[in-house]
Amino acid sequence: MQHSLRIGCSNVNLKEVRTFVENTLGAYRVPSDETDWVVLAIDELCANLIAHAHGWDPSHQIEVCIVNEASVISFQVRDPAPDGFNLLDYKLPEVQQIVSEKRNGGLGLILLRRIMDEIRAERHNGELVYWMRKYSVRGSL
Amino acid sequence: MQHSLRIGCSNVNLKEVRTFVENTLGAYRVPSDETDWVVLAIDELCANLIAHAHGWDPSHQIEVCIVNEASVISFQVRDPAPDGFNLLDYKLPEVQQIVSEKRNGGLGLILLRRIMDEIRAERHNGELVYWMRKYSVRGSL
Amino acid sequence: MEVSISEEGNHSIISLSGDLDASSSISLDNAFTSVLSSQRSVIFVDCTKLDYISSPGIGVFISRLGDCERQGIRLGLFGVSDKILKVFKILGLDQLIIIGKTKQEAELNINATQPSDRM
Amino acid sequence: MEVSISEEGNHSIISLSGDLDASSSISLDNAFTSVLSSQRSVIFVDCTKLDYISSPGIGVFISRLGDCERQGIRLGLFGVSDKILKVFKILGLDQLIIIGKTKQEAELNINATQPSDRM
Ligand SMILES: Nc1ncnc2c1ncn2[C@@H]1O[C@H](COP(=O)(O)OP(=O)(O)O)[C@@H](O)[C@H]1O
Ligand SMILES: Nc1ncnc2c1ncn2[C@@H]1O[C@H](COP(=O)(O)OP(=O)(O)O)[C@@H](O)[C@H]1O
Repeated sequence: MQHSLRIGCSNVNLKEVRTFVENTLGAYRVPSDETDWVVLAIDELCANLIAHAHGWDPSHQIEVCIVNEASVISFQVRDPAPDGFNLLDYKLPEVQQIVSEKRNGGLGLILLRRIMDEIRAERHNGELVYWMRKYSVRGSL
Repeated sequence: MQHSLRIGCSNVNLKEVRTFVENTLGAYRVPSDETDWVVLAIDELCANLIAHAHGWDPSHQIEVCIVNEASVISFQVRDPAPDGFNLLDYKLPEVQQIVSEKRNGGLGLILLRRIMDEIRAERHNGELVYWMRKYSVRGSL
Repeated sequence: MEVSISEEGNHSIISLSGDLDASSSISLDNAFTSVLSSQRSVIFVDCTKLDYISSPGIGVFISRLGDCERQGIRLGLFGVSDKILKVFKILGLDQLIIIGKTKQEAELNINATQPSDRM
Repeated sequence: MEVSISEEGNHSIISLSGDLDASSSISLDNAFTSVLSSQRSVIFVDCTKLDYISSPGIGVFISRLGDCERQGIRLGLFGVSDKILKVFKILGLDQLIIIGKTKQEAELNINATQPSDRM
């Protein structure tokens, strides 16, 4: 989903830009303190282009677009009865070490860390939750 | 939206885990090469817990959850008639420098960079597109 | 944005209402020209009704702080919302200008600080 | 996963079909025990029908490569899909074991490489 607004290059139109960004993010229920930052950043960029790239010429136009791109997917593996071990404290061996020892085993956690961008381990009421995210994994909306 | 699967701690159930992850991500139209990596990572983590935390005891259970959390929102400011200047090449001044000179101006691009996590500038058929993302800005699904 | 000026005893007050952005920062700058010429020893800026600030507004405060310092005039803001304060903060400028929740607090802060502290 | 073994002239072939994971890697390991005992000079692993590999399968290849080297037997994989090759690659192991698209290519690669190269 894409939302866009075109304005002429005049500072009086900055208010409309801010309202557009605020309303669009509001519709996606983005929290207002996050919205405030984005409103400011977009305002700064537009003000910059209006002044320095277009010399406040209102016959020139620029366009602001907000794209609701994709969904973020995260993964959990939950262990209701964990042992005391925390995978994230485990010091990974070197692949070359495993190869030179011709060892069968020890590559699993190396793969896990190479694949996932974020891995967290959290305990809730005795349950151990491994929470993971890989940034490139996105759903279509 | 959350999808979850419980399995007993036996290696024969790993196939079910992989199918679950593959089908769930398929439903979100995640490309298959991305899905392959996630399938592998989750398989490795489950195999690890099954063996090392639960000694292959099929009466113990673990749970795999996939959460479609939020939507990713990106921002563009499009300038159909740009000047030659590229904001991203511009060397930002220090705030302290501006303050000590009591200069009126020069903070706009500093703010932009401090607020946004990613900023790219791309030219398409003469149009200049500033593309931005702030990771904490997410829509509810 | 609306700007109004009031003068009272040893101080001037610039009251702002609405959005201080690239289109309105000139009004704030003009208000400073006016109150600086009246030569009172303190300038307060009442931000109670200020909804928004971007870099041109902050730029006016920075440059006018220079004028105030040269003329030995103290500058204080009050009624600054958290939303506006965090813009100063992200730039590391929340210590630059004396800020109080209320006019009384800004006044106390001004009196507690020597002009020379604020170079 | 299904595993079958065929012996032919100077070489043995282990053919894999399905998913090589923690539950099935033992079958591959057993197949190696069997073909190593037949003492032919080359072991091929036909991966044409292999759909999936995870670390226990790779672990078997690593440890069995050690046995092959000790006995002067050459090991080559063929029919490896891109999906499976990229798992070797992410571990930096795509150069570890001789891999060819076809059996002929694996054979050529094996002949081009001296056993001592692969320490
Ligand atoms: N949940 C766990 N509890 C206890 N030990 C663990 C656990 N997970 C991993 N380990 C230790 O970490 C090692 C590395 O795990 P991994 O990389 O998956 O390789 P592998 O299972 O093939 O040995 C294991 O061999 C084991 O000693
Ligand atoms: N699109 C542009 N074209 C030409 N020069 C630019 C452009 N954008 C920014 N600049 C230069 O970068 C400087 C910094 O911009 P900015 O941080 O927004 O501060 P300000 O506009 O207050 O000076 C400007 O003063 C200008 O010299």
